[in-house]
Amino acid sequence: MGSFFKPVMSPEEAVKDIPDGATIMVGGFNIGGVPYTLIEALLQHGVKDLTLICNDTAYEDVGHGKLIANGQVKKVIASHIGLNKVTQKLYNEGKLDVEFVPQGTLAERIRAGGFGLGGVLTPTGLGTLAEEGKQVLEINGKRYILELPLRADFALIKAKKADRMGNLYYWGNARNFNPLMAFAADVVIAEVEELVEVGEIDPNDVHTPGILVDRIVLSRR
Amino acid sequence: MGSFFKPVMSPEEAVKDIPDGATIMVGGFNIGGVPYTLIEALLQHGVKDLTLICNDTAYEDVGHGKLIANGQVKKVIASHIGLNKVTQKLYNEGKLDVEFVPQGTLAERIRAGGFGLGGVLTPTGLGTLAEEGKQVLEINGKRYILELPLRADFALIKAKKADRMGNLYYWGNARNFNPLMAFAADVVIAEVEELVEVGEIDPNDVHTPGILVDRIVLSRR
Amino acid sequence: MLIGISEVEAKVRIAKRIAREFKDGDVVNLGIGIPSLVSDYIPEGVRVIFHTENGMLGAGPKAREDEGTPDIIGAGGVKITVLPGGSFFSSDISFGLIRGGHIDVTVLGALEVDEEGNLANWMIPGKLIPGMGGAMDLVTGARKVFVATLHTVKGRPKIVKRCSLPLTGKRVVNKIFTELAVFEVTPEGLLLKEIAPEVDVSSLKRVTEPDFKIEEPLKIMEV
Amino acid sequence: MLIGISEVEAKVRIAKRIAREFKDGDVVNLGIGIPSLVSDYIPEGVRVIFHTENGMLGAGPKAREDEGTPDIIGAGGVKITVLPGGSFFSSDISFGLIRGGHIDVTVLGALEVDEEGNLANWMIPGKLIPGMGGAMDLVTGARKVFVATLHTVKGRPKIVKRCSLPLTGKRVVNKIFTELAVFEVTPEGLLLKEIAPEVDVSSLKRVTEPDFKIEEPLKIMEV
Repeated sequence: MGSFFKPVMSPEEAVKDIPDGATIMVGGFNIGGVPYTLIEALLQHGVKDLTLICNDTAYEDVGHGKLIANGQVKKVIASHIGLNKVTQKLYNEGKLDVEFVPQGTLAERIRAGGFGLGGVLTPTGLGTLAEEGKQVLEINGKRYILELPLRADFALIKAKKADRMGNLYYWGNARNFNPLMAFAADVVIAEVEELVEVGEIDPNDVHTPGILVDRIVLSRR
Repeated sequence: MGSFFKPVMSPEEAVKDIPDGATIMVGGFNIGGVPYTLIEALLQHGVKDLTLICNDTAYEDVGHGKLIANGQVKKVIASHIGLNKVTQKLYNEGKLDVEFVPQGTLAERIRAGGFGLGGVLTPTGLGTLAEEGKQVLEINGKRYILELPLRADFALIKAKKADRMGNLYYWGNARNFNPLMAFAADVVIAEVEELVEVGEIDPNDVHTPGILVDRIVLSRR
Repeated sequence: MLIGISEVEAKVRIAKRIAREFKDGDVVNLGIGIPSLVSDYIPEGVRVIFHTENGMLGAGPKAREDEGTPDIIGAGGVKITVLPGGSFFSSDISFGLIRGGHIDVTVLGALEVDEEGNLANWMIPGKLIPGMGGAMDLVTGARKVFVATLHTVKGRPKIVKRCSLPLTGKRVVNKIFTELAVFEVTPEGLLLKEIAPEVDVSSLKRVTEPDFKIEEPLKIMEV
Repeated sequence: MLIGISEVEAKVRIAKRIAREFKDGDVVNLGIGIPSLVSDYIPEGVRVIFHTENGMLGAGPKAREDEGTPDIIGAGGVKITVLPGGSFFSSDISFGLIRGGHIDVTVLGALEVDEEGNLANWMIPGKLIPGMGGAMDLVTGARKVFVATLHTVKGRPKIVKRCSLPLTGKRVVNKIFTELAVFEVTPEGLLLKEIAPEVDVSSLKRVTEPDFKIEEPLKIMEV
């Protein structure tokens, strides 16, 4: 799957092979757990026509919200866009495709994509627009929407610490979608605040096993 | 859902309302993460006709394997019974019902039961006996078995530490099924080696939030 | 406002009233808007455990300006604190708690709420489209769903016969709290449980679209 | 034994041969029986990360008698150690790693394995019924599935034309390692890749039920 130790790269180097049209997952919820440094590198990089899978599109001038404001995104799959005025504007103007996914369903769809499961059966969204166009199964007398797995070409995630084997430790509720996305992309790029030696993160405290991580980048802020 | 602090009980007190015919989940894998003290109390209690959901039936003279040897179990839902000679014998004689579930499917079924999901869509078991009698869905050109959620009346789980609010901390690979079962039963009884004050377990290190735990019991060994 | 209190006062009244609904040990998720005020008014002696859907139990008050971190935020993005006995977890676990019925109460705002307990609070087509965030999971999974809303906005009732906006959830609301009244949603429609001291039933009917039954004896809302 | 080595020597030979298959950084799950021996023979300089399905990466050697704990065990129940850089996790995560394709290789034993890559190793109806444990997930999810088996047991070939026992997985096996040979399972059936120095192809055919193709040039197995 990869090397024993994971390469520590500059943000520019880490994102440079993300091609136009790629599907990327970006960790975070509002201002927490967002890989800000990787996003800045993507803005510099200028890659276009991205499909962006994220909980929310942050703010037009914060985090991955900037990618939308910068015209680099053609489609968003998210649970919330309300704080990014540009996302809302472009969507209302028909210039940006937005697939709204209930937040818990989004988490499970990403997990299913990374866990080799065929889909998610959830009661969330029954009787709403979230049900439209989807298969509904009746199981033991209750109805569940079949939601499909999500995967990405690249996942850009953020943790507090990494060791050289790529083991990640998160802190606070900045954990959110990051550990799920680490399972669900072909290439996983982890931005971390601190790089420690192998053995410094207690095996009991590893939230994302290093075997899932392909590249490590240190946060610039 | 319960009180702010969780009652600390004797093992006998904690299991005494488990009635004949109850479905119970028991945490553990082989010798690790098994709530031995609670099992001893159940043996004393003498409750009968249990349906036992567990990864494996341990050994005939170890842990919940003893419940089978003691004739207290009518049905087992497990991935492995090979180390408990009594389970194998009773099953071969038609005196014990055993539902075999692939281990990863068992984990997901318990999780689905506790997470409010309608089922699990897994490729595991396709083309084997594990597929028999089950609905198979074709999704994006691949086939997946629909496996149903599992829930129990009581979950007997084992952790390293608890605080008085029921927050649990596991250690090593004794974690296994325990955190999943904590979501999937009406009454969750946690056996722990150590009881600490609220605040002593770092919020970042809580593996099972206390709101899922109903009763705390200290290990006797 | 119908009763001569400011919008802020009305919101605080609603938050205070809802805050008195909880039992010691209840696990509660608060939405943004009026619901986010509720935590300031929990009565002494009642220990409520607040859940935030981004992955936390034991959410505490707002962090001090110099102490906050983006690593601990509320669902609205405000830097908050964690109380002793709290916990952090990933989003799948957070919504496992929600969908699996492990949260006692969620309090949510409304664009519209109707007599069947339908709730619309995530989009106005072509205009305001924030998205559902965690709200669809919350109304589906929480054991009780409370709606906190001003009774009217620009003179128009928020409690309607049938929601016209896209729904967040169908037949999911248990109670509705406004500055004027407390309603329970029953299989037969709305039941008025409490009325504000400043209004009578007939004036309440004028600002409430659907008919409602009245509990006897009708309680006067503590304000 | 066909070639005058003991059963133990045969098993060690298989384990050693498989141990040479791995690349530095490979993530490997070993089943019980012969597979469990493989970790003792990993060549110097190749750092394999061992996964145990009960919830661990970085599984190390057996614990010393006085140091082991039931809190860190291998899939067979033996008290083991954890290496620096290892991690512990719950069973759903462990099988997410397996089913999701994050494990490079699994090595499993066999009751029967056939030319289509079908594997039977979890039950003999009415007799031995251990259950599938994690094996069905492993053969479904691991990127490569290796079977480690004695070539014959009581004179009967373990590699058969078609498995007669209940399957663990259908068309899942990539390679078969015995003390006599290494086969690859291809869409056209078995391909002999290596042969033990003590045997020739015609004697190998006598103890192998299905026909097989022979790779040219045929390698002599390093023993």
